[in-house]
Amino acid sequence: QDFLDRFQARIDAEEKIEPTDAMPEGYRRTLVRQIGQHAHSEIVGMLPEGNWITRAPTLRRKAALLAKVQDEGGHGLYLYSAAETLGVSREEMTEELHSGKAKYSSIFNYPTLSWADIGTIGWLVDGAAIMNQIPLCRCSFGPYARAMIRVCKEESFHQRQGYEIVMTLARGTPEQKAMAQDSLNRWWWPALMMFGPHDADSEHSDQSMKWKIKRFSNDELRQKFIDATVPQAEFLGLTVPDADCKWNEEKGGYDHGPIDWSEFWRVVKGGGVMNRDRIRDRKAAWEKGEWVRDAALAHAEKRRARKMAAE
Amino acid sequence: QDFLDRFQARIDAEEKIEPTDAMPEGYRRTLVRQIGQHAHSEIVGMLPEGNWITRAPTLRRKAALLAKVQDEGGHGLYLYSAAETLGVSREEMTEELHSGKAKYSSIFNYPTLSWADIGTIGWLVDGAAIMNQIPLCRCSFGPYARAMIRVCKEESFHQRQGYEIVMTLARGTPEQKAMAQDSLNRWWWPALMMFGPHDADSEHSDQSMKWKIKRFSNDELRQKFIDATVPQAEFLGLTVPDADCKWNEEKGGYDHGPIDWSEFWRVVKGGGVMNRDRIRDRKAAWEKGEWVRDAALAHAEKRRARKMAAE
Amino acid sequence: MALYQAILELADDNLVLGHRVSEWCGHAPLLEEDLAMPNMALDLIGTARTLYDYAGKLEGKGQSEDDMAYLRDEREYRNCLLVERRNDDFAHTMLRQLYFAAFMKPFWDAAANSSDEVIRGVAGKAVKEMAYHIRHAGEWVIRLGDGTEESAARMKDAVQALAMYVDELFVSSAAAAEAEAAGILPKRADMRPAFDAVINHIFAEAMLTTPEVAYPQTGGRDGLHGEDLGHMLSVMQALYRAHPGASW
Amino acid sequence: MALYQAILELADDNLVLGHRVSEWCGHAPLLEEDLAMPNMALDLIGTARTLYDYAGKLEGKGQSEDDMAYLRDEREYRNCLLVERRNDDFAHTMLRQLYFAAFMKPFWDAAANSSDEVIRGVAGKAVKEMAYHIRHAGEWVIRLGDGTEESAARMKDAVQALAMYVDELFVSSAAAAEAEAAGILPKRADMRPAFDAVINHIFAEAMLTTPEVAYPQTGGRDGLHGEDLGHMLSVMQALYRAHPGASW
Repeated sequence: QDFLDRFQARIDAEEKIEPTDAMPEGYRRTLVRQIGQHAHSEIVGMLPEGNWITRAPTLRRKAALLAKVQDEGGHGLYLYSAAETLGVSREEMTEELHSGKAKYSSIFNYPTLSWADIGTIGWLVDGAAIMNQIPLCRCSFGPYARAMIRVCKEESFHQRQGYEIVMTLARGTPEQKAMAQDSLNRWWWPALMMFGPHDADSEHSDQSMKWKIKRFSNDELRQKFIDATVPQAEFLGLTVPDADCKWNEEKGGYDHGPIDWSEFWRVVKGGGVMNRDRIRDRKAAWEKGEWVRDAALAHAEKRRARKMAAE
Repeated sequence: QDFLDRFQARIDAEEKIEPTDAMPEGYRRTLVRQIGQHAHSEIVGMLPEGNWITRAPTLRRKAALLAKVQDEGGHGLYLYSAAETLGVSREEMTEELHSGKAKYSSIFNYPTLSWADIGTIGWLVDGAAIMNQIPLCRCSFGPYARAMIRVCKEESFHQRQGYEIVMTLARGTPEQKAMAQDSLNRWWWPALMMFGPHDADSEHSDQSMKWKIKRFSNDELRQKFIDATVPQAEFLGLTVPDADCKWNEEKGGYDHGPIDWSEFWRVVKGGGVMNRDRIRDRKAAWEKGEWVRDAALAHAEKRRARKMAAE
Repeated sequence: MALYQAILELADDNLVLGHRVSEWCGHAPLLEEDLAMPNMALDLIGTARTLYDYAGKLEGKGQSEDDMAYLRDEREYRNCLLVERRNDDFAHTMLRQLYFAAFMKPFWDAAANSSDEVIRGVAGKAVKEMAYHIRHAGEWVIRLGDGTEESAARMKDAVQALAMYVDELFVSSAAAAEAEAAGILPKRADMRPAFDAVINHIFAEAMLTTPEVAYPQTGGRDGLHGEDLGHMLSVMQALYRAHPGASW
Repeated sequence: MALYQAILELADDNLVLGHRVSEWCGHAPLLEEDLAMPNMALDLIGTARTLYDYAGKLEGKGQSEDDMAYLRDEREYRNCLLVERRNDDFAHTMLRQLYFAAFMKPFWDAAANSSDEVIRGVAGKAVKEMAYHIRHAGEWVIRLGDGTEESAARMKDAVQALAMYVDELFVSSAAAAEAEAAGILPKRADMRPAFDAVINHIFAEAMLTTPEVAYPQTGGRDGLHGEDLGHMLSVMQALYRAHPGASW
């Protein structure tokens, strides 16, 4: 208990916990789970956007999308590294992803059905991710906090780029505008669900707050997101698909209609449109790549042996 | 020698040789090679046309192309059966195709680069095939002659259909007309090469003629083809890519310019654009299908065993 | 417009599945299947053509069967999700075919009594074709399910992968419900007993069991598809779209 | 128009290979390659964009880089055959990349002395990128060639499959020859020694030998391609062509 108190005191003093520091098992476990999940989300997140790389409608957009997908891979890489400082290997985490034991953000279980979705994902999904992640830049665990600083900078670039794609469509031909509205209709509610269940129903929150892994509640972050995003939609001449969405002068924010949590749980539990396909594609890439990874290991081993023989 | 004389007498009397009849080894070998090669050509020939099935520009054309490719598979099937009557199995022949030991018509080593090629293949390639095959309907070997009767009937339907595709393009937009002319430019000389080397340079011909496996020389058939096809091109307003191609009143046929036999041999020997890809695709289909064929055998075996156990 | 929509759904099912099957052409595991695949594709595409032609007439804007097939994007396609699933391996392809045909056979059987002449015409031809598809695909499902260890495993995978798309076959869109109420189309939900009888019979011989599906997948009738359909349509429509107004 | 044609050939090489590499995105054998692939694709597509833009200006008909990339069909594409070859496995992809970069690196090096300002500008950036591609792909060719039995066999297959497309890199079309005579582009044939030096060095470490090529494949500069390019272009161009005149 003494140890726990001292640990909590460090947290309360806003000291950063580093991998070599002693830490409660629960703290370690929570971070491994959260960082791993976050890393997996970046990796799986490459798929829905990657789905439009070969069909991007201009070379400029193709290049920007490639760069974005590459950034996501990069985020995955530093996040896996941050998790590795806590003693889990990338292989273990990858296996947990493929077996379904580890989760990733449910939003990536929705399909990208039009080019507009590439804009909308940047605007809404990266937008929501930033809301979640900015507080993580001050997370008590040092490697995670530092990774998030870099991630957030890139995400906010992606978010602006996504918004710009949607704006171009919203100001384009009637077909393009319809494409943008349709995309907003499909992604709005899933984006709101990205903040997780209402505070009253949220599991891990209290302890995470105390450990300063989490700093705002799900509902607080969701409200911030809505307040930032609804005016952006209005500016584009697009309509958020929520008849109850209106400005509430009293609370100084937008009200929103009820969220369909059965849909949320359905997708979390594997019932979304793309859950199986996402894991199938990741596993296929992994399995088809096995001979390449094996060869790299074998070659490194041969080099080492030759070098030793030469010495 | 007595046997050979009696055999030749039967041939000369236009008697059909049947699989159970005694026949000279050379006769058998020539037929196995020729029928096998013909069967392989039908099978490999499914690939260049199949290349446009998913992109056919109307549903009617898609259906017609599917039916055509299916007919080719069917021709392959009866030809393999005809060869099997001579004691070689379909598996053996397939292996010879995959190993490169058996040949198929070189024309299928040219790629289909536009929709017009689907028309041109029907018009020129099936047209040339018919010229080659009509005499085969009277071939001395019964099963081959009977297979060819059915094949020729279908091929001449394909030839008319192909011509109709080219006609539609030739009468279409300027882009479509250009597509048709480009296609004729690419396929004309390869089609002329389908009749094989000039008579003076042709290997197997004399004995095949004597055995009535072959009834016209390569040059005779080529001339027939040119005489039939040049007016068809003129009718479409297309130009055969041969400056020396003109009517020769004296011989009552068209003259043609020199054929580039180095190109012919290059493709025969494996140097055409698609040689490797064709064999790669056939082998891939075969290898990927192995588990299916194995399962079918295993299932048949189980059935047989169960039936016997029940009796 | 309800009938137009309902016909379009049926036509899209047939075209999309027909196209998928046609992708096998020249690449099938045995020559006999290189003949059977285009055969099944032809049946389905033939049915789609008659239905598109009819839909175009119902719409009354002069759209041809090809305009309908080649100028709508993936959000406008109304096929059920089952038919758009990629070919994957031969086991998936044959099971997809079996599921579809086991539904359509009783559907067209019932449609023989449609109040609509075009539908009756389509039904008369299609019912025989679907019986053949059940037979052909069903035999393969049995052979593979009760074949080698590998084929049985692949067949089980296919069932795991595709069973969740079955329920959508029995759901009528609002448009279809109107056409059903008018006696033009049979009620989709009514096909369940006939479908189950066929599947149960074949699965029993194939040593397969129908899995519990926790989350049946739907959405195709609202144009909410998976990601594969868009790629399929880009290839299919490329040439037609590259030459607007041309005749082929 | 010769310079326009010559620039287009270069641009097409870069775009087609960039597109092929981009097809790996999210499907690479290890995460590091999921970063390296888009990186290489971006280099190539970036070069293609500058070149298309320049070609459009030379043509003088107001065509944008996108019109050039998205509105030409396969017969109008002038890329060499090497770059359009399908990805196949990782060994093929890395060898294709190595061959291309081993040619382009000395090409851009020499192009630093071009009489054309745009070409000098492209060269300055591209030469560093190509050095990186040689390093990255070359290391993989060595690892795979001298890795496991399986990887060595796959690497040998890749050499067998791709070596025949190498010679075309050194052949100048009539248009390129004019640009070379004018001192705008380096002479393609001159790159052979530098190319051979890189390849021989890497192949020696990778335990690979350069096979005798009986029939080098050419034709790309005349728009005579294999069958894969058309499929690639249908997917790439689908959206752009479906919305003529739209801005994205």
